[in-house]
This record gives sequence, structure tokens and C-alpha cells, in this order.
Amino acid sequence: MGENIEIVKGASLWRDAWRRLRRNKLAMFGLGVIAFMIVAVIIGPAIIKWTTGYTYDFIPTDRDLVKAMPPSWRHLMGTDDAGRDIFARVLQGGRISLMVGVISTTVSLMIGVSYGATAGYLGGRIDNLMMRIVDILYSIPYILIVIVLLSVFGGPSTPEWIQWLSTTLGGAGNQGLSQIFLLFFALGLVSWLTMARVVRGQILSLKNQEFVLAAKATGVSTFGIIFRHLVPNALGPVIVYATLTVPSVMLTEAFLSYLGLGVQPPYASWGSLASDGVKNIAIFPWQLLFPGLTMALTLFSLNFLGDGLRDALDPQTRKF
Amino acid sequence: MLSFIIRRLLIIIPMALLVVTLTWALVRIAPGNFYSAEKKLPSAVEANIRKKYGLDKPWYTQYGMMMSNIVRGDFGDSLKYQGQSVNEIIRRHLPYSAVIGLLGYLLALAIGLTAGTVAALKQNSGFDYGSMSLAMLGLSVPNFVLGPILVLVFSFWLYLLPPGRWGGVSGIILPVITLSAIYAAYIARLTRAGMLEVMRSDYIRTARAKGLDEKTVLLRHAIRGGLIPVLSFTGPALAALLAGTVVVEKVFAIPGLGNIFIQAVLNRDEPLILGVVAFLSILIMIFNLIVDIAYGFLDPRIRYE
Amino acid sequence: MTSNGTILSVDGLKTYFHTEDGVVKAVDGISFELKKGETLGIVGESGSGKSVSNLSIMRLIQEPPGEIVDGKIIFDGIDVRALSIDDVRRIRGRRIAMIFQDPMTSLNPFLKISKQLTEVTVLHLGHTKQQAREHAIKMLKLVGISDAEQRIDSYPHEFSGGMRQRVMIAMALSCDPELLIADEPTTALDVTIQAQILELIKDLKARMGTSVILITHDLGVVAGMTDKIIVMYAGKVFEQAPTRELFATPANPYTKGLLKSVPDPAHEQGKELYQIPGLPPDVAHLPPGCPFAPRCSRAEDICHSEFPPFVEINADHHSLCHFANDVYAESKSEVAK
Amino acid sequence: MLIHLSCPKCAANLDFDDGIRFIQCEFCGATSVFDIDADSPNLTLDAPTPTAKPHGPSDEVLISIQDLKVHYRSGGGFLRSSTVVKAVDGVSLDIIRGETLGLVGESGCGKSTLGKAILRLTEPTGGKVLYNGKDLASLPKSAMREQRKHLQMIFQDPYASLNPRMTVGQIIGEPLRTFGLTNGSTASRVEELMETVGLSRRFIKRYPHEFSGGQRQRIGIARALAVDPEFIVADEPISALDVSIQAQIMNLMERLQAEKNLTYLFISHDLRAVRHLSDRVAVMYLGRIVELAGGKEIYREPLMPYTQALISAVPVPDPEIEAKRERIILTGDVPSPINPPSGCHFHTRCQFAIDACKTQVPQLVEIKPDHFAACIRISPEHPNIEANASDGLGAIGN
Amino acid sequence: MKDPRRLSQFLVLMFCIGLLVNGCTSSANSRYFGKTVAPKDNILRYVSGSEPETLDPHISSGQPEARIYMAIYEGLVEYGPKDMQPIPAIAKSWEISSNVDEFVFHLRDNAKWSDGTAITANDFVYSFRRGFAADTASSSTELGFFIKYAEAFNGGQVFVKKGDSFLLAKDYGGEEQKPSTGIGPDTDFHKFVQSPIRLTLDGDEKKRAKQIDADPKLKAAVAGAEFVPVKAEDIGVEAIDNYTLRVTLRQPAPFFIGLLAHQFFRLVPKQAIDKWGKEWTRKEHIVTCGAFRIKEIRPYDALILEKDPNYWDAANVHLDGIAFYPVEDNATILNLYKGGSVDAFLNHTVLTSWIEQVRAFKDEYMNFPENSTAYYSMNVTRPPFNDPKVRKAFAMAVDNDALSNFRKITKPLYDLTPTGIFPEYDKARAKVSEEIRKERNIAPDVWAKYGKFDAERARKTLTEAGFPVQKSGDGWACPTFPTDKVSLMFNTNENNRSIAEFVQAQWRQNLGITVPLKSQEFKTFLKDRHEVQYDGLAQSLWSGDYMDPYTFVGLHYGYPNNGDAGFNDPKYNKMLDDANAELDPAKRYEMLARAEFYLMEQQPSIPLTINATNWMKKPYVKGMYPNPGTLLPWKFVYIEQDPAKWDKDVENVMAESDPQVEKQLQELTATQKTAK
Repeated sequence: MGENIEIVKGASLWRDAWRRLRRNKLAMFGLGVIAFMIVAVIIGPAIIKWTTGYTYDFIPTDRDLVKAMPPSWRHLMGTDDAGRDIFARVLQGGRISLMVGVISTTVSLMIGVSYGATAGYLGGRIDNLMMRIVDILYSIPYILIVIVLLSVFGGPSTPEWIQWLSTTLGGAGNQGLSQIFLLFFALGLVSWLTMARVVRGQILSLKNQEFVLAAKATGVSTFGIIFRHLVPNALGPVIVYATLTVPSVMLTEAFLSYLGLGVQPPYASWGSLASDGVKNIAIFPWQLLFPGLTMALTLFSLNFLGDGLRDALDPQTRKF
Repeated sequence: MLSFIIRRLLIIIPMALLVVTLTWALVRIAPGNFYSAEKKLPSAVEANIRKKYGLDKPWYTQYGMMMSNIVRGDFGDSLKYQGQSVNEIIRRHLPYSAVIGLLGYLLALAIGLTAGTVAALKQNSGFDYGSMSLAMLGLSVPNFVLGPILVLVFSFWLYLLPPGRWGGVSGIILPVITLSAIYAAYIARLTRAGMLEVMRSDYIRTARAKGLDEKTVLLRHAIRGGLIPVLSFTGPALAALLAGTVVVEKVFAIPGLGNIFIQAVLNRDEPLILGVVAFLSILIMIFNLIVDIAYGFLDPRIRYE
Repeated sequence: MTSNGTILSVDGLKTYFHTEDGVVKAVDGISFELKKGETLGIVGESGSGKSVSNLSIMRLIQEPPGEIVDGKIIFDGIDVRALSIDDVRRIRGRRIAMIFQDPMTSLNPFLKISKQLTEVTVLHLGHTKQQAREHAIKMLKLVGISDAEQRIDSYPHEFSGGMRQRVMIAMALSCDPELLIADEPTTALDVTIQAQILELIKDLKARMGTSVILITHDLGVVAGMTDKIIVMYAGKVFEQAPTRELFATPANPYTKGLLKSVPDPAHEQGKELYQIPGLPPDVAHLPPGCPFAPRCSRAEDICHSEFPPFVEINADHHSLCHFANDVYAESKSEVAK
Repeated sequence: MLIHLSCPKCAANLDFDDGIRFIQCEFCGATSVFDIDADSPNLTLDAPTPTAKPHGPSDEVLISIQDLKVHYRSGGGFLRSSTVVKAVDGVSLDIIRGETLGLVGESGCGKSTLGKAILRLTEPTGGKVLYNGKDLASLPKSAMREQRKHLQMIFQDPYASLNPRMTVGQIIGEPLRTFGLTNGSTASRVEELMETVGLSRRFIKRYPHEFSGGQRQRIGIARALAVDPEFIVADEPISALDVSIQAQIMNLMERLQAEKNLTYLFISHDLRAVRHLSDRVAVMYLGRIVELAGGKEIYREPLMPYTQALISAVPVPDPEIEAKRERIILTGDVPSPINPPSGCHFHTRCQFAIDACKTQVPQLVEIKPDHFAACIRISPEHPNIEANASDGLGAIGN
Repeated sequence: MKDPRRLSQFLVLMFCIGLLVNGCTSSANSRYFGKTVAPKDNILRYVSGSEPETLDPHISSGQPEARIYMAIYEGLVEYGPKDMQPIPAIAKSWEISSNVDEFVFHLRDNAKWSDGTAITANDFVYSFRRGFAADTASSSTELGFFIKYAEAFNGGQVFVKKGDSFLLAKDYGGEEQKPSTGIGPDTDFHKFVQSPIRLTLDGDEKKRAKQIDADPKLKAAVAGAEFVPVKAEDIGVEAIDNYTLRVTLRQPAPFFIGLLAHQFFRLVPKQAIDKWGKEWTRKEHIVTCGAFRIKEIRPYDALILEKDPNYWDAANVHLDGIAFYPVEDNATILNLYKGGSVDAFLNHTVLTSWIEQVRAFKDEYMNFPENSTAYYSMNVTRPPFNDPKVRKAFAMAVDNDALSNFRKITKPLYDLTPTGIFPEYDKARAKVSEEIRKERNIAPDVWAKYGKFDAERARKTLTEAGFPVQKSGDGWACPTFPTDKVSLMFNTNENNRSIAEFVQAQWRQNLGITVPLKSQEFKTFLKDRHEVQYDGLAQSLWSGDYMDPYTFVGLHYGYPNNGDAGFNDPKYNKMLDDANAELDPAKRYEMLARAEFYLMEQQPSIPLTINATNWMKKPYVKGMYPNPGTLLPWKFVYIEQDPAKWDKDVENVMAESDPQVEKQLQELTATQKTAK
């Protein structure tokens, strides 16, 4: 109904959104699952190692154990073909998958937001040019970009800072991780395009709002207007879009792993575990079932959370 | 309108050439050659191959020759598949991808639009929750998992459909379903959101105030506005579908363009990569143009001069 | 038609909205009667419930979150609340028509004017396409759209705001309704256009004998248009009186304040305006007692603690105030001065 | 939260929202100040409300607008011809220090654009805006930014003009930080400003959506005041507010003008409000000023047929008057500024138009002392157009 | 289904029910793997792997193509169905010169192209010359470099003519050719080709100038000399008459006949190539000479062949046609097979995880040793693997037996050359090994473990190399080892990955070293490995080109070589040169075995596994054998409609004799036997 009923409450917009989000059971379920997953992948591997002695890359020395075994008390999710504990691998894979999701999305956020906001705010020819560049990049096959990125930076000449990042985050001696980080960046680099479009669209609808004019009138610089006034206001839809980017990035990673451009063994990701497991779907179904379910549940939850966030952040729903 | 279309068509060409140029540069930067294989070639043999395919010339000469051929619409021959021109390969394999892609998208539209509309109308009902949960699931299950599951169920448990390969109606059912799942889910959600948005608008209230029944309100007044988000999704989605979804083609052994393209990238088959990229970028731009024109038909407020 | 010519009688209508912040009593017990051919003005600030009460009459409240909790809506002897939704639809557009505030959004941007105009008569009057079209052209001419034959196939966006509102009026009047509800029909328009539209409504009403409910926040608009006025505040009717009496001798402090706070041409520039202090209330969290008490200059303790009675000043004049008679007397004396 | 206190002058009971710092007693009319910091808050009498302006219009021209033009190019691009929208089409106007210049007109007439163009929030495409001897229209961007200290704006939509992601403190403090105007703490200055516009300083950490329209407009005013400007463009500052709040804001604006010797350009389509606030009123039609006169004068004796129609169209909240008076109802809508009528833009709707009106662009001429009008049928000798028309000069159309 | 948890529970339940149902149905029909019905149309449906690059046998060097070429093209000889030893094809018999450097082939007079024209010796001359031509740019041309002047022609080199005579290679550091025992009639060409090897120099002037400048003797000699390009006519291939072909080599090559069955040496149709140029392989232009001809080409979908009535041995071709399906995804291939859409598929296809399951279908699953090995090359040019001790330690720390057990089908590889493929060579190796044991005076039981898995010794060796291995908890640690300087690089492929993961675990458990794994996209990987631009170790795979151990032993011969370890040892090169000059096969094998032993002491690579054929065929497909290259001569294959005669227990298929195949083989080989 066209009339606004004033609600005067002592809460910021974010707290307000959070309050609404809390009432959305599905979104809270999603948030709960994701929080649980994050905790699980952080402390889970240590617990497994402590209780059963297995790690994600432990291949039994006993030849008879080097085979796929169905779920049991010892291996809650069974083992893979090399006798490795799938539970441990799923937890380890979760680290990679969630990191892929978060880091790549962050990279794509950073690029996409700055680019889209700049294009949208400046408008006119610059906007046109910038968006044509996006169109062009959109047409370039991302696998090619990933291959080039991985081969140019992934060789012995990996830049110092990537090595630093990988050793910091993955522990010393985990050279294999540096490629994972490269992969994260590569994925982010190829997925910012849509983000830029989303942000630009938001900025276009925001930039004619009076508060932007007001900022201009009080002498705020263009940079200040874009990043202090416009971007924070576009964040709602952007965050929602970001939660939806996470699943798509995770699926892309799975596909790249499938092509050999993804995570480095013996590390696994949910996507790579699922694509391994799917080959054995008819004989060792647990190899697909558990990673697949974990992944689906997480994506499911992310989608719910994204939807819930959209509802919570969308002023439309304030109307009744 | 016509001048708008012509303008947009004209801009496609320089854009596609830019895309080709960048792709070419990437292919050149990427390590390896189309001829590199497990066994190393003696340098004289390698030199023969490089000479035969003009790789011994300076890069700018090669680039110039390539561009002048491409401008004439000739992408040359595939390096990997000897004696086959790129144009021919695209022409031959596009139909597979097109059939599966279009059918998949039509199926997705049918399911997605129906489910999305019904869910919007019966907001917060059991159907709404059920179909949206299913849609979420559709978005959460990667198609490299869904495909094999379908094969397992329909080919090996029920013995209803063949597990793969092109041929006959029965052969394309599973790939089409696999392909459409994620799109159906997406469309259902877009439609529901779009419909809910439209149903809140003032003119729907007007229509109701006129005494129209809900069906008329929906089909006459709401549907067009509700379709706009689906339409804007359709352009890129169709282009991506036609490009072939590699995974589905791989899982079901279908000779579509997507798989060929991935192979071309992995094979460093430069003419084929460039040909497909140029073709696809033109396709994407044309689809976007068609979508823009369709906007004009759907929404009379949009006029292109 | 009932004997006394009452077309609409609303009695104790309550429409609540169930929101996250609790129950919003958007309309909390309003009653009025509208006689055939009469024009009723409903005046109130945003959030006072004036629109919701009329949407409730049309049963156009979204349920959930809205709900008509209580009250009677008798339209021409029919209990609207008791009707099935299909029967309500037969009344909508046919016997009760509505015009909305924003002509920019209230017309379907995707459909031609012709379609939007003809579908009403095809539906309610059983017109054939040709008949409906001719009727539509006639209606467009009636509302003052020149070359209606050509313009009928335009889309809404090809019309200016004033023209669109004319189209809305043509649409509303297509089936010759007995009651026209105009919900802020001129708020989105310029003064010159507002004058045109108000003139048009007046003119059509005179010609067709339609009863009109005119909803507005602008006391000026209702002054020349209506026979009687309801002043709403926080979902309640604060004052109800024949137009002239209300303007001349308001019996409610809120009405008085409203009247005083509008700069009038006679008022000297540079002199401070009268202002109602404070803010409109949050309908979801009303204080006990009179909802206007916090802003009211003459509020006493009872106003804060006790809900005021609906005082009858005379047969046609009621006011929701503990001191209605006092205020009325004050107003009278001011007039006398 | 509501506060109950009694008026320090007449001891009447006053209840008010704690967001308001200034409160006017309903009975004696005295304005009181709410002492927030005191342990037991009470009301103290504010300085007596000025009934007349201490700083009336002087003769000093603060801003001189000369032949200002804002022409948009809409559309255009590759292989595409563009259309020109003449939003502001050659406006010349002097704004005198200390006055309120009212600017009225229908939507789309360019009044907002003019206001923004003066402040370079829309780039003018021609003409000059002289302020302190500088032409604002041609200043480099950085120099213009410096000038914004003196020139501020209040916006129409209190919901849209405040950044929903910033607290009140940030919003009001931003201009201070931008110009480095705080030599102490920004917060204290912000709190001071909030009190000036009648907001409790305790709201400093709240977000705009927690306020009502009127309170937000107070925030907007505080933001404009932050840099101590000389000149404020108020672009429809009350049109989005509820009736009962409009008066509050108008009173506030008047009080501030008196206190700080401000100069306003008050843009509105609400003739009643313009009339109330303005010393002089300019009437705009399709990008041009068509009439300019003192506030009283223009209402009493509008010269232009358009102004007459405009004033006549305003409904009067008095059924007696409404019943009696004859209105001038204009036909048709305001023509599109994309393709405005030739000659006098108003000739299509003017009942007095003659053929020459279609071709001749009327100039703004001083018809009476300090009363300007742009119509070829009006001259100092024959100021009354109705009389002119009945003289047999003949109207066309309408 | 408001609650997603309930939905997922529901899905799990459905899944489990499905598995149960599936379990029941599959156990009910467990004799065969999936649908098993012999096709009535007598057309074999075979999955051939990736899409064939081209139908031009000179261009493509791949295995998927090779299998197709074997159906449509024929050469002088063909691979035997079981052992891949050469059997007569268009050549019905051949003679070999005593020092194995010249061959005379007697061709059949009834061999015809698919267009009906007769096949003559000139067709072979044409084919060989085309194969070596620079503008053909064949990538397998190296195989034919044994033929005299083939390499020089291919490389665009020139003879140096001074006056009337040519400079000879032996005068300028080239090897001296042993006096040839030429066979067949002595023609002019034969005189030329039997004359001492001429000196050849680079065709490119600049490179040649460098070459000449480097050798003062040469510089003096070339003054005033004329450079004559090596022409196609100079290659050692001669049509003595229409049905007699003579091939002359530059050096003895005992395995040369076996090499001739390779696709590179198969006939290409001059008539079609001259007419259509590069488009000759199109369906409407192509002319073939094999048992089958092209019926339909549907790239990426199917290549359909039909029996060619013009084929000289058409009477003995049993299938009416073959459909080759290019499918790459292993799971998909198995699905197609299980679904009954294909009758057999290429090797290396059954996923490791499926093997336990599939092995149960004894009538269908083909697991036999393959002429192919997997090993890790170590970059001997970079530390720490430039130290042979480190290499040895890493090699000894890998339990090949356990790896094979894990891989389920492969056999452990201990050296360069796989065991079980070349029985005679295996004997020679055993003999040499015993000799060395005696030379070194080591006890037999100790010797048996030499070079095999020995974690204890591996740790000791590594410690000796300067990287002490210490006990650490339950396991071991080697803190000083620079794990950041090494990685194990491999190209992405499920098998490579699981091997790498397994071996990585072995090193971690036995040496306390975690070598990072680096999976790379194929072409990127190849570049790094071929250029020896990797840190540490790189996955390698080698499939023998021909049935002689030299195809493996020669991996690290010369430089650059196919070993990709950066290894180059003159002593080793000399040992191989000497061995190949040896005419007595047994003696030659022993010399090769000594060279191999010498090389493995240097340990440029870690032997891992002997690969296995690992494929399936339906029991009704007969005459199809798991030979070491899975290169199947199609004319032996037939479809048996009578289930009673279907293959049973294919484990014995190599030992058992199929009368029909046996008879066919005997008839074929008879011509050669009688010629001898």
C-alpha cells in the first residue's frame, strides 16, 4: 500500500536487516549450516586425526586397506580407492571449496565493484567503453585465461607474494597450495564481469538519488561519492549476488579440477571429490553421496542465505 | 528501430575482432603447441611442422595474415583435424549443441515459468516451498553429478533410455533434462521474483479494482512485466547453451561444439579456438541484440532509435 | 436503493496489518455514511489510514499481511464483507470504481490504452470488441482527450501525467459506477493540472450523479469539492462534519491545527506560521489515550490516559476529543470575532 | 519518547517528542528551548521570535545570474542524432543578499535545474553566475568545490537526500571534514548544528531511516548549514512532507534566515508556501522566467496570464471562497521542453495569444517598479492584459 | 516439503532404495556386464578413444587413429593379432640382407585400392617419399630415419658435391658404414644407395655456415664445392619392378620389419592425393587399401566402415563393417558398454575403482601386460636430483609391488624395459644380471633385492647424500631436504593423479619427505617436461613404437632424448651404438641388457609400473586379442552369434587357440615361410 508507516527504532540498517534475516527460518538454517561447515572444516581434520589417526592424504601402508571401503565406524563416510578416509577428505575439501568461494568472490567483488561503480557513476562514453570491454572479456573463454594465468604465474617464477600467501595460509612446504591460490585469483578474475554489471546497474539507479547530489553539493570529490556514498548503498544487492557467486565459483572450480586446472592433489575440493565419486556412482555410491551431499547442502544453504539476505536488505519488503 | 539494429550489428564486427585478437594473444602466451605430444619431436621435424603452418614467420606477419583471412570470414583449417576447415567444423557441430541447448532451454522455460508463476501466485504455500526447494536443489547439484545419476536411474535401473551417444529421440532426453535442470531452477526463481514484484505494483491493483479475476490479472496484466527478468537472463543463457555445455556433452558423448571447443583449447588448435570464439562472441552479441529487440516488443516504453 | 438514498454505509471498520513490528491498526473503527450523489472527503496525513479504509471497501487489502478484522461495509444494501470474492469482483469496476494517486504507475505500461479501457466494459457490460472500443472513445472524449480515435491506441507512457489521470477517470467511469473512490487523484499533478482534474471530476459527478469519496491530505482540495468531510488521524476518525461547518467551526484540535498551519493568502508574509509540534504517531505503537495527545496543545492528563469519546456536536458533526464541545465553542467564538 | 513539560511563559502543559529541541507553546506562542544536558530537563525561553526580519532585503546583489542556459543533449552517439532539451533557456536574475527569492512553476519548467545550475550541480551550457565577482559557471572544478562552502542546497525528498548508510553525525559532519572546517572535534560542531535545527544531540549515531520526514529534512538543513553558507538553494524542501510538518520546516527556515542572515532561493510548486516565505517571486515557464515581482505584489496583481492561472488554480481551504470564486482553468499540459512551442512558450495555452506570440520571443520587461513580465502584449503603458485583449487586439485559438 | 532437511533426508532415502533395487537386479543377471546381445547386422561397434585427428596416416601419430588406420590402410606387413609380430600383408614375403640393412619385399599382384586400381611397388615408393617430405610435416617420420638419407631429405639437407664426387660422412666424423651385403638385382639406384654414406649439411645457409666454420677440415673441403639438395629420389626406397620393393637402411636395424606395420609406413593413395590435395581424406575423395573402406564420417560421433570387396583378402574378412565411436570419458564408455551400445572399447579405460567389479566378468575383461611403461623422470640437471644417490634413495623408497597392487592391473616395473613383452630379452637380462652378480660377488639373496624397494637402504642412501633421515614419532623426517625446491609434476589424468598421490604417500612414510604434487594441463606439462624445465620429478609414460626392447632402452640415448630427465651419458650412448651394430640377436640383447643395467645404476628415472591393456569386449566378439599395443588387425575379428561358442574366461584367450584365427594366420604366414 502506497503509504509508508514510519518505524522509528534504534537500529542501523544492517541491524535491521539482521533482525529480519533472523525471522527467516530458511535463511537462518542456511546460515547455521554454513557456520557449522566453516567450524567443521577448521577443526574437523584435527579431530579426525586425533580420534582415528587419519588425514586427508593418509594412504594405509597395509596393502589390504588400500581400497574403497563402505562407511563404518572407523570411516564414517567410507574410503576412496586409495583407502583414504572420505570424511577427512570432505573436511579438507571443504577448506578448499569454501576458500575458493570466499577468496574468488572477494576478488571478483573488489574488481567488479570498483569497475562497475566507476563505469556507472561516470556514465556516458566512459561507461560505454568500459562496458564494451566487459562484453569483450565476456566472450573470451575463461579456460584460456586460467591456463595462461596458471602457466605464467604458476611456474617456477611464481610471484613472491603468492608464495608468501600460500605458505602463510597453508603452512610451509605446501607448494601445491600456491597453485590453488592462483586458481582462486584466476577464478575471481574471470567472474568479476557479471559482478561489474550488477554493480553498474545498481549505481545507475542510485546515482540520480538526491543524496548523491547532496554530497556533490557539499563538495565531496568524485572518488568520495563513488566509494563513500554509492558503493555502500549498492552493497545489499551486491552481497546477495556475491552469495550466489560463491556456488557458481565452486562449480567452476570443480570443472577446472576436472580439466586438471584446479586444485592440486592430494588436496581435494568438494567439486573434485564429487566428480571423482560420480565415476563410481554405481559401485561405491558413498564416494559421491557424502561429498555430493555436503556440497549440495552447502550450496543449498548459500542459496537460502542469499535469498534471505535479498529479502532482508530489499526495502521493498518493508512495505506490506 | 532499423537504424538501431544496423548500428548494433555494425558494432559487432569490431568487437568480435577485438575478442579474436585478445584470444589469439592468450593462445600464443599459453605454453605448448598443437603438435606437442608425449613424444618429443626432433628439431628438424618440428621445424618442418612450423614451416608448413606458417609458424616460422614473425608474429606480426602471422597476426596480419590471420586477421585478413578472418575479416574475409575464413578461419582457415583446423590444425588438429587436418583438412577440415574451422567453418565446416562449427557448421557441423553447432546443430548438436543447438538442438540440445534449445530443447533444454525450452524445457527449462516450460518448467521454470510454470513453477515460478504458480509459486508466485500461491506464495508461501506448500507448492511454493516445494518447488523453490527443488529449484534450489537444481542450482546446488552440479550437472556432472546429475547426468550420471540420471543415467544410473534411467539406463541401468529402469532400462528406459540409452546412457549416451547421439541418436533418436530417446538419446536426447537425458542430456536435455540434465542441461535444463539448472536453467529451469534459475528461471523458476526469476519468474517467481519477477511475478511477486509485478503483483505488488500499482497497475495490478488497478486491474483488480476493475473487477478482473486473478487469472486475467495474471495473464493479461502481470505476465509481461514478470517476464522481463527472464528475458534478460535468456540472452546470455541461450548463447551459453548453444556454445554447448561441455560437461553434458562429455557425459553423454554428444558431438557438440562445447566439447570441441574445450578440446581445441587443450589442443592449442588456434584456428579452431579463434573460429569458435569469434562465432560465439558474435552469437552472444546477436542474442543480446535480439533480447534488446524483444524488450522493445515486451515493453512499449522502450524505443530504439 | 435503500429508502434514505444511502449508497454506502461503513460501520466500525477495522483493518489491521500483521507486520514484524506487531499489529498495525491502520484503520481502527471508522464509520460513515454516504448518500447517493454525495461527495465525501477523507482528509488525513500519510499513515492515517485513509487509503486503507477505501481499499477495504473494495476488499483490495492483501491478505496476509492485511486483514479486515471487524466492521460492516454495506454497499447499496449488500454486505460487501459477506460476499464471495467473485461477487466482489462483479461490484468492482462495475458499481464501485477507483482512481489512484499516481497515474504514472497505476496504468499498465505494457498494454495499450484501448485494451485497458475496453476490458472493463467487455467484462461488466458484455460489450463486443467493437462496442467496447466505441464506448472507450466516447469516454475518452468525455474526459477531454481530443482526437481520442487516434490516441486510444497509444500506450500510457505516450501520455502526460494529466492525460493519464484523465484516462484513469475514463476507465473508472466506463461502467457508469454508482460510487467513485478517488484516492489522492491530484497529489502527483501540478496545480494547473490539479485544477483541471478537480474541475473534471466535479463536472462528471454533476452529469452522472455518481457518489464520490475523495481522499486527500490537502484541505484545500476538499474545500470546494465535498459535501462532508472525515478527518482521520492514526487510523481513527477524528472529526466528521459537513464541509462548511468543519472549516468554519472545527471541533477538534487536530483539525484546527491543520487548518491553521496552511499558509493562506491573507496571511502576511514574514509572520511565523502556526505549527503542530511533534511527529505523526507510529501506528504500530500507539500510546494509550488520545493518539494526538502528545502533539496537542490543550491536552490534559485525561488525554494521555483515556481514549477520547466520539462526541456528537450535532447530528452531522462529530469529534473525537475529550474537549470537543469546548473546542467547538472556541471555534464559534473565533468565527464570531 | 515523549516529554511532558510546561511552558516557561504561560505554564501550559507541553508534550513533545524528544527529537525536537525547539518547541513553540500553543497558547502563548513563545518558543522554548529544551535543555537536554540538564539533569532534570526543562524548557527555557528562547529569544523572542522575530516577527519581522532584522535583515530585510538590502540592495546588495549576492548572486547575479546572466543569461544562464542548461541544454541537455539527450540520446546521441554512434550514427545517432541527438535531441536538445532546453531545460533552462536564458535566465537572468539577481538575488539580493538576505532575501528569499521564490521560484515557482509547474513540473518540468526547469526551476530545479536552474537551482542546480547555479550551484553547478548541473553543468550550465551557457551564461554566467556571478558570485563575489567570480563566474561560478566557468570556475574550474576544484575552485568550484571551494566555493561550495558559501553555497549550499536543501533537497526535495528527505527520504532520498540522506545517504541511508551514514549516521546523522556522518552526514552532517561530511561537509565539515571535506572542507577541513573543524578545528576541534567534528562531533561537537555536529551536535551544535543538530540543536540549531531542533534535533536532539543524542541522535547523532542514528541512521536516517529511523527518522520521520520532518526530522530528516532538519538533518538536511543542518548539513547545509554546516559550512556556514551565505546562500542556500532550497529545492522543494517541503513538498514531500505532511501538511502538519510543512509549517514546522518553514518556520525553521525563517528562523535560521533571521539568525544567520541567509539568502534563499526557495523553489516550490506550492504557491502558498512561496508566497509565505518569499520577498520576491519569480515565475518560470518552460525554461524562462516569465514574471518577477515582490511577493505581495505578484499575488495581488499578477500580470502574466500564466501567473494568473497558476494563482487561480491553488485551492483555498475555505469552502465559502471556493464556492464563489471563478477559476482560470488552463487547457492542456505543459509542453515538452524537448520541442517547446516557438515564440512565447505559453502561447499554446494562453487565451490572449495572438499570432505574433508564435514568432516573437518576449523579453522580461519592467512593467511596474520592481515588477517584471515577459509578454509582448503587456507594456508599462498597458499593464493589464485583459484590458488589452478587450481592446480588440484579438486572441487566437482557445 | 517446507523443511529442506526433510527434503535431503528424502533424497538420501530414495538414493539408498535405488541402490538396493539396483543390487538386486544386477545380481540377477551377473554373468555378463550389462546388456549382452550379439549385433545381428555383423557390424562391430568399438570405442576408439578421442576423435581421430585425420585419416591421413602420415600426419597423425596417435593410437586412436592407429586402430582406425589398421582397418582402412595396409602396409607391407601387419601386426600379428596376438603377439604383434609382423605378418605378411601387401608384401607376401620378404628377404633380409645378412647385416640386416637391406630388405626386398615381394608384393601380391592382386592387391587393389578401394577404387579398384592395382597396388604396385611404386605406390610404396610414393608413400615413403611423401612421408619423409618436409611439407608433409609428419610427426612420426622419425621412425623411418633408419632408411638411408630419409633424415637428410626430411631435414632439407644438402650433399656436398666437389667436382664429380661427393664428400663422404665418414671423412668428417660420421660413422662408417659396414660393408653392405646388398640383395636383389643391382640397379643404378642400388649402386648409389649402396655407396658409402655421403656427407650431408644443413640446407639453411646460415646454419650451414656455422656448421662449416666449426670444422676447419670441412671448411677447407667445401671451398668451391656445390651444395646439392637431398631429393626424395635419394631415399633408400626402390621399386625394382611393379611387385618388388627394396628398402635400404643407413644402419643395421633388426627390428625394422616390425616397425613397418606402423601407420607411418602404410600406403597412401597417390591418385587421390594428387587430385584433391589436403582434402583427399574427405569421405567423397578418400581411397583406401585396407580390409574396410569408409562408409560414413560423422566427426565426434561415429566413423562407419564397411567391408571392402576390392580388398585382396576380402574372403577372409568376417565383419561386414566396423563403427568406431570417439568417446573420451571413461565412465561414459563403460556406461555405453554396459548399456549394450558398444561391443568393445579401447585400452586404459576401465577405471581403477571399477576393476574389482569388472574383473568378475571373466568372459569380458582384458587385463594383459602392455608394451608401455610408467615412470618418473628426475631432472638430473638441477639439485637435489643431480645427485645419483638422491635419485637412488627416492627410487628405492617406492614400493612398486604395493603400487601395482593398488593400481590393481599393472605390474611392477623395475627397469626401463617392461618384463613379459620381449621373452628373449627377459632371458638376456637374467643372464646379464647373473653375470654382474658374479662380477661383483654378491650373494644371490641380496642380489635379488638389488634395485628393488628397500626403505631402510633408501633412508641410508639419502642420509649419505647429505639429507639425514631421522625417526620422528611413528614415522620419519628429513628436515634438511629442500621440499620447496622439488615437486612431482604430472599431467592431469585420474590415473596419473592416483599414482602420484600413492607415491607421495610412500615417500612421506618411508623418507619423511612430502613432495608437493603439481598437476598440469597436458600441453603446459609437455612443454615443461620436454624442455626439462621442472623441479624434481615428472611423470612419464612410454609406449613402445615397435616390438623391440630398444624402443625402451633407447629412451635416454643421445641428447635431447625422450627420457626428459636431462640425462646424457656418452658411455651409455656408445654401449647402445655397439649393441645395435651387433648382428647376432641374442648377443645384441645381452649388450642392450648391460646398457640398461648401467643406466639404471645412474637412475635417471624411477620405474613404476608396466601398464596393462585393461579393456573389455563382449564375449561374442572373437578374434580380438589383448596384444601388447591393443593394435588389432580387424580382419581376424568376427562376431559369434552362437552363445555356446562365445569366449569364456578370457584370461586364457592368448593361450587358447581359435581354429578360425589360427587357420587364417597360417594361410597368411605361409607365403613368407615358404619364401624363407
